[in-house]
Amino acid sequence: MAETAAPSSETRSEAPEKAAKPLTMAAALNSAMRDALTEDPNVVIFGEDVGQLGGVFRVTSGLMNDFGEDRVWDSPLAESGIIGTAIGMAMYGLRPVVEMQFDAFSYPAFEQIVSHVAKMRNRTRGRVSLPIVIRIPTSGGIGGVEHHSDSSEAYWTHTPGLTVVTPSNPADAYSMLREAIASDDPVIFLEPKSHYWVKQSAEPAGTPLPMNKAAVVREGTDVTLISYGPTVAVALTTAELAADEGLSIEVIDLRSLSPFDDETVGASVRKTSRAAVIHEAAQFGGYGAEVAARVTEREFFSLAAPVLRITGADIPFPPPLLEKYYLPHPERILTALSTWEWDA
Amino acid sequence: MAETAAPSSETRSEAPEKAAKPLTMAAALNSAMRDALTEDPNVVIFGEDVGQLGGVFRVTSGLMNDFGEDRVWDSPLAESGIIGTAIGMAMYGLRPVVEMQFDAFSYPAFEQIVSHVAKMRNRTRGRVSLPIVIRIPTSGGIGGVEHHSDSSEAYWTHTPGLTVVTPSNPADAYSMLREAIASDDPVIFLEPKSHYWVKQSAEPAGTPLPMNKAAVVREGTDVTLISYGPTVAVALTTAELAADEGLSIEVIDLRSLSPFDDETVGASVRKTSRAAVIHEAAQFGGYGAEVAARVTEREFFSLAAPVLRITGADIPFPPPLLEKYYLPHPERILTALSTWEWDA
Amino acid sequence: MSLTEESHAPAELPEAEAFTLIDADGNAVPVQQRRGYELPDLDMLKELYRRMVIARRWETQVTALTRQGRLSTYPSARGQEASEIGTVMAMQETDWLFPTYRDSIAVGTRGVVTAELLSGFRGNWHCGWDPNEHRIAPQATPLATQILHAVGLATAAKLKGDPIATVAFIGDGATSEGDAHEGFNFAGVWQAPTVFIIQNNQFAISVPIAKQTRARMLADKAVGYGIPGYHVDGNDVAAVYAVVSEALERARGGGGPTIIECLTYRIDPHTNSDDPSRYRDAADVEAWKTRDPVTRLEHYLKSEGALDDELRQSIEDESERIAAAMRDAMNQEPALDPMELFEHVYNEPRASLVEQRDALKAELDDANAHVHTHTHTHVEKRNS
Amino acid sequence: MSLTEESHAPAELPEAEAFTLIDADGNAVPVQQRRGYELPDLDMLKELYRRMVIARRWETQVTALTRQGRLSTYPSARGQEASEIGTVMAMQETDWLFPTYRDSIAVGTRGVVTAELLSGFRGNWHCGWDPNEHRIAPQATPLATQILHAVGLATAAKLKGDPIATVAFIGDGATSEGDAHEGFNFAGVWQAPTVFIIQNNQFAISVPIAKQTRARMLADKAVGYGIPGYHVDGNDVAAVYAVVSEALERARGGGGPTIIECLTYRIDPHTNSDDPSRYRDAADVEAWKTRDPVTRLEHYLKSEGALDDELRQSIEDESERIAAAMRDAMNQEPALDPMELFEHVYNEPRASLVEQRDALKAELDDANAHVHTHTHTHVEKRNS
Ligand SMILES: Cc1ncc(C[n+]2csc(CCOP(=O)(O)OP(=O)(O)O)c2C)c(N)n1
Ligand SMILES: Cc1ncc(C[n+]2csc(CCOP(=O)(O)OP(=O)(O)O)c2C)c(N)n1
Ligand SMILES: [Mg+2]
Ligand SMILES: [Mg+2]
Repeated sequence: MAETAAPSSETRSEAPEKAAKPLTMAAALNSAMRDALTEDPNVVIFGEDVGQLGGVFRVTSGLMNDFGEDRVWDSPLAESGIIGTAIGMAMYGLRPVVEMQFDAFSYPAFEQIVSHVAKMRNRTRGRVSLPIVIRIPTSGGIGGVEHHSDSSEAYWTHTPGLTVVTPSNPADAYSMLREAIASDDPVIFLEPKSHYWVKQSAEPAGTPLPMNKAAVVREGTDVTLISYGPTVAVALTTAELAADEGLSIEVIDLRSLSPFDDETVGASVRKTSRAAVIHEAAQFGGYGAEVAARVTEREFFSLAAPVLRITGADIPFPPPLLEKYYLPHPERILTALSTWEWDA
Repeated sequence: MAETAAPSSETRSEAPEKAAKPLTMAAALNSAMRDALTEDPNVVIFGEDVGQLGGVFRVTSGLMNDFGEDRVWDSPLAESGIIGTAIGMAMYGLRPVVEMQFDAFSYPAFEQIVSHVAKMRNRTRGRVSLPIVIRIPTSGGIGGVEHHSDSSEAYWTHTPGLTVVTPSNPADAYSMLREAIASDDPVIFLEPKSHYWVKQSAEPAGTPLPMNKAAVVREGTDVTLISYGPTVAVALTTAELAADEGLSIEVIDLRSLSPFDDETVGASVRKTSRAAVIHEAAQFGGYGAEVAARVTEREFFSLAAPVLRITGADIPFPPPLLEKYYLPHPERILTALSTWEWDA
Repeated sequence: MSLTEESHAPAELPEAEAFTLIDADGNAVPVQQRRGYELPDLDMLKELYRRMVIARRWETQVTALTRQGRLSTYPSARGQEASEIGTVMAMQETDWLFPTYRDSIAVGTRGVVTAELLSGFRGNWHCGWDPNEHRIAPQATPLATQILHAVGLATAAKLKGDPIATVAFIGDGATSEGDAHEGFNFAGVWQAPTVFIIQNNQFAISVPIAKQTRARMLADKAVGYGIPGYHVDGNDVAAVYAVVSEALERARGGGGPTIIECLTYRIDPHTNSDDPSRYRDAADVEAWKTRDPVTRLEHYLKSEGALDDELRQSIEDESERIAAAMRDAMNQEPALDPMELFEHVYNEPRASLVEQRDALKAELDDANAHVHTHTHTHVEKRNS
Repeated sequence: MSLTEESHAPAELPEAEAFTLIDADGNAVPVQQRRGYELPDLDMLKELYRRMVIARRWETQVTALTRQGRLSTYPSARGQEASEIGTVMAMQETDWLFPTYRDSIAVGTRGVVTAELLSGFRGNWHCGWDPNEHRIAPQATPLATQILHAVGLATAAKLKGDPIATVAFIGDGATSEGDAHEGFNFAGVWQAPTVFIIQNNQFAISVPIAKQTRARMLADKAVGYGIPGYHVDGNDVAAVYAVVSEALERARGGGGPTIIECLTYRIDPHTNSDDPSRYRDAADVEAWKTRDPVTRLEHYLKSEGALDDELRQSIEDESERIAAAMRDAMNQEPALDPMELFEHVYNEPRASLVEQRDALKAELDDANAHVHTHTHTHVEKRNS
């Protein structure tokens, strides 16, 4: 059930040697874990199918073979058990990197994540930190069957104590996963599954941006499009199309969902005076609500129009054959922007 | 651990006969279940301690005795099991009313609620409805120890397929619980635990407002304060204090968190041109974000100032001795309102 | 009535050896090894054979179509036909089935037609059939969750006094989930008329059973719930049918739940997109093929003179017809109405969903009106 | 090294009769009933006695203070002292304890001082001690969750080659949770050095054990995980100490986990605010008091001549001193700094939390500045 969009077998077995030139996001993530395993003996990786198989998306391919079964292994099939044991391991000095196979299959671990992972440091007055990374292949766009395309970010970002990040490209995937593993705070690491196999030749330029900073991935003057994970590509395409019409869109890739980079976003909105946020998850109470609310709170008098939300509808993620009607796309975004009273 | 603020023993055993004059919210809820059990043989009640004990807050007091153990009973201690079996029962025509002892103890049932309760009707193309009511004593204010004061509404309201309501007074508690039990949609029924024992002599006036409508509980002209559940009382006190200062606050009790009553809220905001939302839950990605975002989307050009959020901080709910610093209170709300540029 | 009794069940270990009636070579085991069970009669065995042949042919066809891209994904039960078919053939019409994604052939054997059955795997609406009509719940993907539904429905029936039982399929891997425990436990405590069929096909995707449990076998879990547990040769449809029939009768008669572990093997990949060469030896697969459920029953029926060439041919012809019909059904493009996405989320209509539906409708109308032009041309930056 | 082995454990049913070394009357059971265990030596028994007396006195004092409103809530372990103390006294300093809310006396016996121990129940910071210093995790409230932490920590130690074990307490009711299952199962599969102590005090708040499981006893659950299971008289500290000691040694030596059910009884209400008269007979409580763990050991020690009046008095004096110190500790108002609320949520500082902290600071400063005036007087409606 789990592998609707598995890669071709050549790509699968590819476990690249170095991080400098990642080709796909899956390869970049694999490199990040490989390098972390090499550098820090306390890093361990476990979860469902992450060992022998290398994960249903092959992101951990080759790691068990290369580092041995006491560093990378297949656990019993129980998500609460995976998170719960990771907590105990972290208390003893390990740095577990665990995988939830899909967003919806992290829900059995909800209590362990919300009541323990997120709160342990606080309840012990800072004495016990939990350096755990919870990797989740997130969102839709691959024609996954039921329960395989959820976007769970709003559940995690509302939970104090969690850090939530999501890369949109291979270079970020590498540097952000390294930083997440190095962080003493627990990190929910959302990997846009539709991007695993998109190749991107771009090399990371210079020092990578810290994990908690947003990036302006395209500059513009008229509108700020706020995107993250799988919607960054959509925003960039939208900006491209809009440029033809003379509309200059600045695209922000949030990268970090919690904390939120108010500075970068605020600066952009003060420049453009208009903002819209795009995500796949349902709109009601979605992450975009927080973005709209806080941008409005902070930049109300710079805003020429309300912050728009172009998101999934308030329905369960649709069946594969209908997902195109649900996912935000450039035409829909441009139509939404056109509802603003531009001459107001 | 579960009974920090249990009532005095006289109040406990009180299981009032009729709904007309409920004295406390606990009594009103008890009446609602009693009447539903009487009128519909398909209504059943089960959960942890809801039978013999009558629940740790005594809300189901007397029901097992009066209706028998095949209508009201104590289940094994497992929340996912409670929700999962309620689903099967609902598929066979029963109308289960189940209790999660506290918000945080609903988290083990998160998968059953989000992946099944919320989605069953949709995935079966409307053929299988799940008339389940999930009662949760919610929020803080009673000095509960760790994990006993969470406000979980943002998790549920972001989940399409769920209806989420919360009463703020005994009369609503009765009518809304009756309506929730009668509804063919699954309902998350959040009971502000700090209000269980507050007596309110007010009798419901005329036909009760439908569960999905917000109520204007105090009229005003200058500011719309949007509240729900435990914060309605806080909003009303705030309005009282503000009146002394010549500030006229309109207070809205949302009652229904999902769906959201855009009409009632919109009408108020168009009148006052200023709005603030109050809740106990953490601010980031909290329910107030949705309120702020959608009010701004819809009423941007009526708004003289950004919608404010006066909420819990982005920290885990504090220990009892510190909760007063966390919970929104009238002074804090008035201070927040004073940050608006009133002469802008 | 109270669901729970004060008395607890006596503890008994299940027999270690998987129970078999017809062995891998197609011979009936000696009567003294039958543990008091009867072989199903020849008519039933022929029917079980017919259903397994049809199911395998049908599923082979589905797998082929999936390879051609006509389905989003498909998890095949090849090799598990005895567990799947033996179980559902033991059920009465009024019993309810709670299947997983793995159990399409069980659903089909209970009468759901291909177009409805494969709706979800084609990428259309998740559950294509009416659960109430067939008394079959939607196929569950979130592992182990469905067994609680089965226990709940069974308990509701018990409370209403209806003499029916429910059957829940669950995989070996899924027994590690918390919900498996809660399901077994609620069933024990409430004495729910539910029969749990653990299909131990020895893998959870790539993870072998040795990494799921340290127990001698999964049937041993029954002890911890005070429930009778059975370890059955899941490739012997006669044994499966006999043990499940008995358990269902016990359940319907008020005797409570049963856990039955069917020891079998997943011959095909986990789904079409899985690559088992990464985690298991082809030799193991070959070894398990010698224990094939269909071949062994064929041998037995032949040896009993109950399956001549004519009957065999007619069953094969029937299978081909069904496979062909199935292919045709899959060649028909499913009717898709995006507006329906908003229809079933709630019973109570919601203004906000109507707004969202209307917005999609406008978008699609607009796209139709502007075919070949960009819909975004009306975005005009008039100011700023 | 791999955490899992191909071999599975043989299945064995635990002995039905709860294992006792010193019976309810304070007599040692005959050697042939000791199942090969030795009675702890008299020095150890005296120490166990001393610790139990102190614990009971201390807890009586806590309960009294709770009634006076000095604690938010308190769940007493009265009657369970043998399980609590017998277990932690069997532990080594390097072993880790994972307690629940019920197990304050176990935490105290391991050396956490009252002020730190009762922090959470007083309404102050949840965990008052340094878990790393004492090798004691915070007391867990979300039921059964802690056993997974115990298994994780044990597994980490195993991976690092440290010969330590972990002990997880869990209640009878909590065994119904999915996490109980996952904890037992992961421990079995990974052969984690964890000893699970199920304190079957026969109630989960108001719900009796008969409504939690249909199994003969909770120790039977061990079978389903391929783990050794023991059923122990949880009011006999000698038996608890002996069986837990053995299990811990096995765990530290690489022999994997153990499940030990301690059969006991919660004499006090669930917490101070519970009303047990709603769900159980006072007579049951009285009956269980005749099996009291402290009295029975006192009888035994006296009959062995190991407890004279002088020693008894000195232990009582010590208990009184500790209770008095405890009262004093509780009379000191805890130092509270609301600013600390923002300090521990993350390691990495967050701008938004600093903003929120500063806002609270300003609010408090303002309130201090305007004591007796309303802080909201500066809300002026200047326009609109
Ligand atoms: C809660 C949950 N976690 C993870 C998955 C992803 N997943 C789908 S099938 C599968 C393996 C299940 O193995 P098993 O229970 O043995 O059943 P089988 O596929 O062998 O029939 C996994 C891990 C899921 N569907 N649900
Ligand atoms: C997940 C979860 N659900 C519910 C509760 C509320 N609760 C606190 S204690 C308790 C009863 C626990 O009984 P048991 O496990 O037997 O332990 P005991 O209190 O008897 O020591 C319940 C239901 C909780 N703390 N956690
Ligand atoms: Mg399997
Ligand atoms: Mg108990």
